[in-house]
Amino acid sequence: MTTVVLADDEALLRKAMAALLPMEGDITVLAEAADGDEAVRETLRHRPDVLVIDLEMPGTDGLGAVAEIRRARPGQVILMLTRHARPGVLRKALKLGVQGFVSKSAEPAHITSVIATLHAGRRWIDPDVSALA
Amino acid sequence: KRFYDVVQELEESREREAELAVARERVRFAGDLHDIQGHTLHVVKLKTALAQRLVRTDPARAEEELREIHALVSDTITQTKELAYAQRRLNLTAELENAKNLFEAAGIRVEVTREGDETGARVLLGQVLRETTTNILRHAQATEVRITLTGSGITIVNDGVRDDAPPELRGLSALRQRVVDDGGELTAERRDGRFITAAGWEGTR
Amino acid sequence: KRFYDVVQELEESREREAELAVARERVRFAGDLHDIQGHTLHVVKLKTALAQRLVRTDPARAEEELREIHALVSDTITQTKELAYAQRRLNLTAELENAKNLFEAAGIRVEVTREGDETGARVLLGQVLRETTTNILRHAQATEVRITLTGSGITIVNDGVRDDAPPELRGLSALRQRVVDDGGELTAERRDGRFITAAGWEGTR
Ligand SMILES: Nc1ncnc2c1ncn2[C@@H]1O[C@H](COP(=O)(O)OP(=O)(O)OP(=O)(O)O)[C@@H](O)[C@H]1O
Ligand SMILES: Nc1ncnc2c1ncn2[C@@H]1O[C@H](COP(=O)(O)OP(=O)(O)OP(=O)(O)O)[C@@H](O)[C@H]1O
Ligand SMILES: [K+]
Ligand SMILES: [Mg+2]
Ligand SMILES: [Mg+2]
Ligand SMILES: [Mg+2]
Repeated sequence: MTTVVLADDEALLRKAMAALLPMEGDITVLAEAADGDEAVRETLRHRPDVLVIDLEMPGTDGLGAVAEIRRARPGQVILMLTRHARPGVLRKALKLGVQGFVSKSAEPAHITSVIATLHAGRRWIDPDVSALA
Repeated sequence: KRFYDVVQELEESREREAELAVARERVRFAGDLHDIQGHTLHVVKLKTALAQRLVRTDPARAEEELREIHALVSDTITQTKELAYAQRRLNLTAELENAKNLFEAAGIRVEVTREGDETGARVLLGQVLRETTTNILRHAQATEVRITLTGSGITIVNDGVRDDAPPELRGLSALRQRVVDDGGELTAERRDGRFITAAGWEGTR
Repeated sequence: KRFYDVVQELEESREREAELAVARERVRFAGDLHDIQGHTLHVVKLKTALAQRLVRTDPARAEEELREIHALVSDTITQTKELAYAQRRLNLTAELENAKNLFEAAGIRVEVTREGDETGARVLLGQVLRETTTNILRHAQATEVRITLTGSGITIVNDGVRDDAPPELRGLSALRQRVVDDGGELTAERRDGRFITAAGWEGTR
């Protein structure tokens, strides 16, 4: 079983994802977060196996939250979701040691399997994510 | 290369510059549109996958998901329309600005009257304005141009027209076809040393 | 206005012309995108309303509708991506820059050798570079990458390769087909802990 915290400012997307991930795989969603600050708080509180976090959020965005979480929990496994990574963003995320990138348009089953892959200690980058970086 | 060619080329260059400004504006708007639509598509994809799983196990929630998808898509279509409308208005404003700049650069006085807002929505208005601007720069020795935008069309009048053979329409005739296809009318006439280019749509739009 | 100024202005005008060509391309692209996405939204709206009514009365058909909506939206997102892709990949230099930046961000040393200019024109070279960049980031624990561009092809060598089962080609095999169709050759081999991806075209095309 893999525990996750799910952070995404887009409520519709986040809620659908939170409902789907446990249906698709052996996943428990410990908490949801609607912005970067909440993502930091919930991750430090729940210590999930994997933090699944949206790259594009207002305020403290995904990158900002990841940087802060890294300081408190250097080993936190992180999967970034992105709709359209702007040039340079993937680069910054790589520098922060994010283990995985998946496109938001990926099938839920795919996202579930990537979560399992990261939990098993491996990395994953969706080809279309790195191509667009 | 003779000096005349250089001047000619320069004139074309100014037109290109004008077109570039409009194109830039369009690209920016297209980005906004793409963002809104793209976002909705992603949400719909995920929520459809969810609804699919719920049809048998929890029909009430499946229906709720479908209601939400429907509302979201309707909203997006409305927003898209509003944005497209705003874009066309802005394009026309940019188009008008360009025409003014071109005329002023050529030492031609310009007078713009903009009555009524609705006209902003017509893509074809901008095209008529552009074709006419080019025509004036190319075919007339104009000293003065009057542009009038009303709720139902555009009229452009220029002086400095030679009174030789009646004009044979080329660019204007292609444009007229497009205007007619869009339910409007385009006229081009020479009268008392002036040239009047007008496109109109009956009723209020 | 002195002649020199005119010439100067002309030069700038040529640059604007180039920019305009790109802008026109973008506008066209944005229009395509808008059409594709807008059309999908309308269909989704209709089909969602239908599915909503079917959930209770005919769940099997409701599921079928949902499958179709899902497939349509997926297709549209894919098309959108492909279009955006084609847009962004204007030239090989940008592609190369992107690859360098990505490698450097991942702590991988990069060495680029560029011999001969003609290669800049080949869209496929950019695609090979992109696929290989992705492959290195995904499949290798590389510390060093060497990229060589010649007049007739590209070679990319990386270290950090696991020596397990021989690789089963997927992305690379699709790409090889395109290279072969274009009269070239693509090879991918693992040797002494290195992976060598190379695409070449005989002669100077
Ligand atoms: N505003 C104007 N002032 C003076 N003459 C004009 C004006 N507009 C059009 N004409 C005359 O009408 C003719 C037809 O114009 P039209 O735009 O249809 O074709 P064109 O400008 O000659 O060719 P094209 O538009 O294909 O470059 C012109 O050649 C010119 O003689
Ligand atoms: N640069 C490389 N370094 C190390 N291993 C590589 C490299 N390129 C390819 N491979 C190996 O070769 C395999 C095939 O690569 P290929 O690009 O054809 O498919 P893929 O990357 O696995 O899938 P896809 O490209 O469809 O996402 C990879 O799975 C990997 O094992
Ligand atoms: K998108
Ligand atoms: Mg977001
Ligand atoms: Mg003309
Ligand atoms: Mg690959």
